[in-house]
Amino acid sequence: MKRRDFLKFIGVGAAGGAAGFIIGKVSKPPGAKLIPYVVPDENIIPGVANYYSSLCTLCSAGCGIHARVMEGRVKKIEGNPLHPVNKGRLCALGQAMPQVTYNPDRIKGPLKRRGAKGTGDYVDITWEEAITIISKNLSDIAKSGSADGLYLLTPPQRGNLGALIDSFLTAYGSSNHYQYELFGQRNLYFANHAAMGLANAPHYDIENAKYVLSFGADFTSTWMSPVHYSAAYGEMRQAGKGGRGALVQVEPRLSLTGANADEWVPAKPGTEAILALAIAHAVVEKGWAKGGDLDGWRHVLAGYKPSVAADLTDVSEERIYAIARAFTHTRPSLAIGGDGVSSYQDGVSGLMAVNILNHLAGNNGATGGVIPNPEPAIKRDSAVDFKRRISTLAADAAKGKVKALIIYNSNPVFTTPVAAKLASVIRDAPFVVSMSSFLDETAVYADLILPMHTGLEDWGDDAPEPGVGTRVMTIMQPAITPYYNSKGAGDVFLGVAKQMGGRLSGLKANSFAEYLKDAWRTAYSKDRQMSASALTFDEFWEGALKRGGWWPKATVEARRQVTVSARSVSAHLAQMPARFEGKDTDYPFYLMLYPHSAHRDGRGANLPWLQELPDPMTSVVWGTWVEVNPKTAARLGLKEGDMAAIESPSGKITAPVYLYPGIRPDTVAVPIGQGHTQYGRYAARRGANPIEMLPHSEDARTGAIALNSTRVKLSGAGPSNMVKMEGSTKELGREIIQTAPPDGRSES
Amino acid sequence: MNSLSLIKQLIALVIVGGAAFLIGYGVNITYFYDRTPEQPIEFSHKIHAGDNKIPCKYCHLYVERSRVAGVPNVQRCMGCHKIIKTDSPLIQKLTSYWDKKEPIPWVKVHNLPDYVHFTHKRHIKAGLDCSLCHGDVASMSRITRVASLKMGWCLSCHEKREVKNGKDCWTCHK
Amino acid sequence: MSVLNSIGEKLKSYRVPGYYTKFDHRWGMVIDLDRCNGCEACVTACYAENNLPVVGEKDCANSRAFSWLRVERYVEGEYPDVKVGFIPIMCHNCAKAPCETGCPVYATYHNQDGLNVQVYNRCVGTFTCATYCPYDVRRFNWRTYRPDKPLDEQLNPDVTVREMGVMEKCTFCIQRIRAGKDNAKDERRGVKDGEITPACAQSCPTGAITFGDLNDPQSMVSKLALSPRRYRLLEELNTDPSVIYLKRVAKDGSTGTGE
Amino acid sequence: MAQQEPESNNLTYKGVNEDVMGIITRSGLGYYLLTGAFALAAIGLFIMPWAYQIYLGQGVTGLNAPVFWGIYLVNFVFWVGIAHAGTLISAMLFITQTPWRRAIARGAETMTLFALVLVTLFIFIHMGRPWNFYWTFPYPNQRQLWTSFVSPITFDVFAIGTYTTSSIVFLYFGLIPDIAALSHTATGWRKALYETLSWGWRGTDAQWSVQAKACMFFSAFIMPLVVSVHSVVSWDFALSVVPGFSKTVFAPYFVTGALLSGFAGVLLMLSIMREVYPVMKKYVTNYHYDRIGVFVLVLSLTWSYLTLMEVATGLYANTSLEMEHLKFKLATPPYLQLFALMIFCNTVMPLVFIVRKVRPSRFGRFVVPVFVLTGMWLERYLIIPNSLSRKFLPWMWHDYAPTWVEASIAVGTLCGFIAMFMMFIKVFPIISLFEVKEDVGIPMRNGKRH
Repeated sequence: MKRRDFLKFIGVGAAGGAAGFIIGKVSKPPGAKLIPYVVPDENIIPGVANYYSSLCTLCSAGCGIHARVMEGRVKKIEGNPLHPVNKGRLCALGQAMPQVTYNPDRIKGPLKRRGAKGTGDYVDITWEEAITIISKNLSDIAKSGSADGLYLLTPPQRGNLGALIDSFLTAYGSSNHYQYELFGQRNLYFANHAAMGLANAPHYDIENAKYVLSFGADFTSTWMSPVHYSAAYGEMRQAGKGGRGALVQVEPRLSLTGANADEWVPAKPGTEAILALAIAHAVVEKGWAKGGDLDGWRHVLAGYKPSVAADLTDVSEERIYAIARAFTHTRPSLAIGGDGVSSYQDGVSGLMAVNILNHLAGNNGATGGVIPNPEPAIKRDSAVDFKRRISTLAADAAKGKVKALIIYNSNPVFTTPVAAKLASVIRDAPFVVSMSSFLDETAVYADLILPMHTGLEDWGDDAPEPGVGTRVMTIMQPAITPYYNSKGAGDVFLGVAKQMGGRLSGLKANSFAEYLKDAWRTAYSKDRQMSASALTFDEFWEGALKRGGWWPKATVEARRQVTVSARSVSAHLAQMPARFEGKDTDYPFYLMLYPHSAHRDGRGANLPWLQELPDPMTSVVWGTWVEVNPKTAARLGLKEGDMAAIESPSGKITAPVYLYPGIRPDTVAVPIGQGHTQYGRYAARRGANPIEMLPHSEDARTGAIALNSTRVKLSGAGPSNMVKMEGSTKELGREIIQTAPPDGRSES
Repeated sequence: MNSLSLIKQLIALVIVGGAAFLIGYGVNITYFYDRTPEQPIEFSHKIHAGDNKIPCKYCHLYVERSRVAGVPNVQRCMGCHKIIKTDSPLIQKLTSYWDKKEPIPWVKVHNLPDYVHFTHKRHIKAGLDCSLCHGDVASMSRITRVASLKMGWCLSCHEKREVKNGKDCWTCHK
Repeated sequence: MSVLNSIGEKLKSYRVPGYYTKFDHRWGMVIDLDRCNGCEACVTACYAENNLPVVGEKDCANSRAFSWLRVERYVEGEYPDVKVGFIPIMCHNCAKAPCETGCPVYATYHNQDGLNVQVYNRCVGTFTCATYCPYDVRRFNWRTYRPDKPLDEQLNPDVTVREMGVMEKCTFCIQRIRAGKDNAKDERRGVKDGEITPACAQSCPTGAITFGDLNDPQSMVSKLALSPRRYRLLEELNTDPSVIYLKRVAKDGSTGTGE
Repeated sequence: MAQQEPESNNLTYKGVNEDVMGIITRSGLGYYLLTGAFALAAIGLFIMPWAYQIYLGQGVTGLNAPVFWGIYLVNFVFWVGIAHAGTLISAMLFITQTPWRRAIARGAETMTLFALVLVTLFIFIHMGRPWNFYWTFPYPNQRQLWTSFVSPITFDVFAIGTYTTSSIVFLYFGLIPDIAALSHTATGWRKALYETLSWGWRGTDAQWSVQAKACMFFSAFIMPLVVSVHSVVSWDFALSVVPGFSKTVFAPYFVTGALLSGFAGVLLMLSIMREVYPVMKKYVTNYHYDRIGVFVLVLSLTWSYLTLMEVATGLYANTSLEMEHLKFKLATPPYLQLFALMIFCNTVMPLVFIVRKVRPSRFGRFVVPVFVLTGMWLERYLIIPNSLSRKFLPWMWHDYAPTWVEASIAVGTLCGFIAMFMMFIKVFPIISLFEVKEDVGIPMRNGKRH
């Protein structure tokens, strides 16, 4: 190589290196930024978490929570350790609360319909416009003299929001506040009221019970107040206080609670009430009953001899006597009637039968039994309105009575059978407002969509139901400033009232927060137990905000004894065994629907954490499945993962088969929760909604939708892509889960 | 040896030049990163901390309580500058942020990767002086980074000061 | 030669993490299987606390779900005598961890708190630790998983978001342990029993999970660990796990799964 | 027993030089097109999918939670095995002065070299973050951190590193006299290359003496490596507690298997080369096939015995862990069929070598080694992902199926191996000139045997 060439290379190399160096300098991406507060918030230290006490709004249990907030963003939800309902614990659904707030599919601002109903074609509007539209429509309706045509559909309201809504409706001139929830326990309220005169749900003292006889109550997973009852279950299992409590579960399909039970009694679907009455019969017959009027009971129970019931229920006579003996001789004992018995067309009867059992064993009002709750501190106008139910709403709509429909935080199109025709009711109503955070199956039919604050952004309060034997009031306070352009429901109603004026001018509060505080002030001044806890209201309010609400320090309350009389009960025992839609020759299987442990009635299906949470009993994720006994499946030639068509007289869905040994061979079970057609990217077009194939059958007394009153047939429908997390569920003697005898001796 | 043909020579030159370019680029972004980035307002630590002897903790509020020291909020700046030197163009820039109620987008000079757990609180409570890591800020008219903030730099100090568990990975990693 | 000497001196200070002779703590967990009802609240709590990504249906089908903590269910018998048992399984933080011997770069090692920790940014992804782990609790970042915006707003800033190609696992919420020790240090005291709770134990509705220092004989875990019902999973492998289970109680000694 | 001498009939120094130089330079366009095709296939099937995998992560593979090691590790172990025959033939047979090694040693060593390239590649391919591979080496660093010397993976780094280095050096030392010889006749860039690489070799007595000593030293040095490297590789598995991995028999089992596959590889390589370059028939004769065949037979029998041991000890243990693992491997389709195929390939097929006539036959030269190689690949597959599919907790049992990326990389690396080999042949003598010449004898004797 020549010298000149060498120099050339050196030159080019140096030039290239320098160019690269300079370009590296110039083209550097901008560095990270430090964004200070303009005005500091005294409560916020960047990098240090704040905890706000609030209320979990994802189910009706009413657990107290702590929201962990850092730099204005919610990071985690934890149970409030002081709260009497959940004692610092929290279920999977509650944990997923931040995913509601930060859900990518949340509606970001008020929307007005542009295209046809159901197409989801909306335009953005401002809140002022939205409030104006509502006010104008409501004024027009009021002017035309049909103020009663305003219908409001919400989940059961227990706090001051319900009070506000009711005063709004009353002032406006409507009485149509429909409170609907699929698992709203209407039958339970009715049965307890009819049998014991209780307006509220009682407290089932599982914690202190030593023998729990549960009729299809999945109380550690979905029923009523699962976290509270799970905590109680945990305590019950401890041998500390007079021995370990036993749990006996009566249900055709093993639920999560059933899986933990000591005994599983797979009674034939529809005959659980007969079994309960047969046990009661045995109790009376053997003279184990407590209380008087034995003749009256003998008369009521005459038709339910264990020997007769054994044939009907598929539970042997000896077993009925054994359960009756254990139930009356283990003290304290407790019978619980859950969704399993109440989900028939005549669900009240089953719950009545359970009430009889508790009465005969002397459990009502006793520690470890059924404890009546005191009156909640927030006085509600009505407990559960049995007159206003889905069928009456549909009937009113058919008569053209519905002029305007406001739906708040509820998705009835998804949670009612197609046969109930709610979709057409909402589609045909002249003016529909949806107050919802998500574009769900119901909101898609609305003329106006008002995005709601989530529970982490809003004010509110709640008196949990069931209570815990004491009075509990929970405050919900905003942990973060609203992430989107949303509003709280209370503020919307107050805003409309302000704009309409006139007859609504009585609702004067500037904001719902103010309304709430005023309501608490009133309660504080009237309620001696409340005012005893602090000197001034401001102190009381500060303390309540800090603690998460108010509840008396002493948890012991005077317990009312309640009795069940034979006469009051006998009127409500009818129709046994339960009726089923579909002939058993054409439709050989009983269909059981139950709430998915995380999605419940479908509300959790848009949260990715919950979609990916394996179902505790099947480990299936991201979809629906149908549980079939392996023997039945073998008979039908179905393998696990095969798609099966499930057909009832009223409809048909397809779902993959999961071979489930914990189900009766004559029963199939499908979880509710999936099968959304709307409701965001994680939920939509995933799995099937089994409610679709139900007939619209209600309990005549309460209007509760009967989920288990259908027979179905099953046929193979090709392969599926069911995703489950489990490899094998056989332990193969590897001693993974070891057991010990009850007395605590270590076992070899 | 013969001189290379023109085309071969060109190709070789392109290769050499390209390689040198890449090396130059790499050397720059690895070793000659910008330690003194330009800030939205030419704030001078020299005037504040040096000449006027304002203590660090007066503005960096959270340094004893949090893992971050905290940049002063705009209100704190305005607390003095409503009165002091209001005619200076830089202060007018500050005031315009305040009037618009906008935060000032300061550029981060001391940045650590996400997988590093560092807390100012612990270091301040151990009695370390700010200048140990941040240099003589009081003499900087534009803030510049003096420490490498690399793992070896952290370790050498932990080693020298015999920090308890100071060389354990999870003391600083997360 | 002086250069070599100085390099030699330097190398002497090089670390071989994990060979502590004295441990400050031994964090451990007692899980009462008689209380556990398998509800999986703990699983979601773990997702929330530790920034676990959601991988979606397709990766789930290939067993790539991220649950550091899973609840296994074992079913014995046929209808109607079906016995079901649940057992939550997370990293057992073994004192003699098989995974630690596998890692060539000390991405996983035993720290002075008796924890089997994972340094995410040190991991090169040889999979050895996960292969050696008898409890199958290690999870791998198969892809770059990022939550859809704005779901990333709830990411816990105390826990890093792991990069693609990195192995990860439960470390008993080590960020909470660190915060707890930090608070105690601020107040110039030791860590109190019950002060530190991992997310799973905190959320557990039935109160099945207890967490604490097994080195402290007065702690709740140490007391529970003396229960006659105690056992440890796959104890025959001599991994000396820090997770202690309490046996499920069978009513008549025959129900319940297993032996 | 009288040894049959190789038939080095009528070979002269000049003839040898010309033959070997001919292999290097005289090839049709077809050969280069084929090389190019393999190289392109390597780029398309290996480099590009690998880039895809590095970009998107290991998620593109079929690996999952319990089965973290799939066919990348299978290929890793497989190619380590292939790399073994080269060393054995070169070093062990060198030390034992076995004469028939001379004509085939260079080819075997070359195969070792390129197999080791793939071995190294597969380590990086299977890593989650291959760009941090250098963290596995102990070097002074600001982190003040050693690597973990108790990790079998670190053993691997050392074992494979040592093995690769010494294999390259050993190959190169043997090449020096040949390169020097070639530099006399070569022209153009080849001449420049050979002159540079021959390091001024002039063939003086001193140089020959040093070269011979060096070769002897490296033979002695590499010989234990044959045993240790694959033992270390087996410890990657055997040092775990996983049922199916944790076997004491693994070290000898893996070494035997490696040698078996290595010999099969050499056998196939020689046969193909002879087809491509008929001139090689002068050097690689039926005698060589006979010898290699005996080796394959003996190794196959040893391997079969150890396989029986592996299964039988599992059965004898009769624990749930071992039984479920064996059930999955031996009685679950498709692994049942694959296991049967493996036994057929590795035990039944090599038995034909009992018949002497079969050893140099076309069947023995082509069909048997292909079967053995397939069988040995299956053996690793049935050990690695299969054991991981059935670990301790049945809940986490999950199966594994490779994806197109893994399959493509497996094929692509094989193409790359072939392409590299074909290119090597075009630059360096694939038959050791000076060693063959030792067989020929000095020219004065005019090629007569003595």
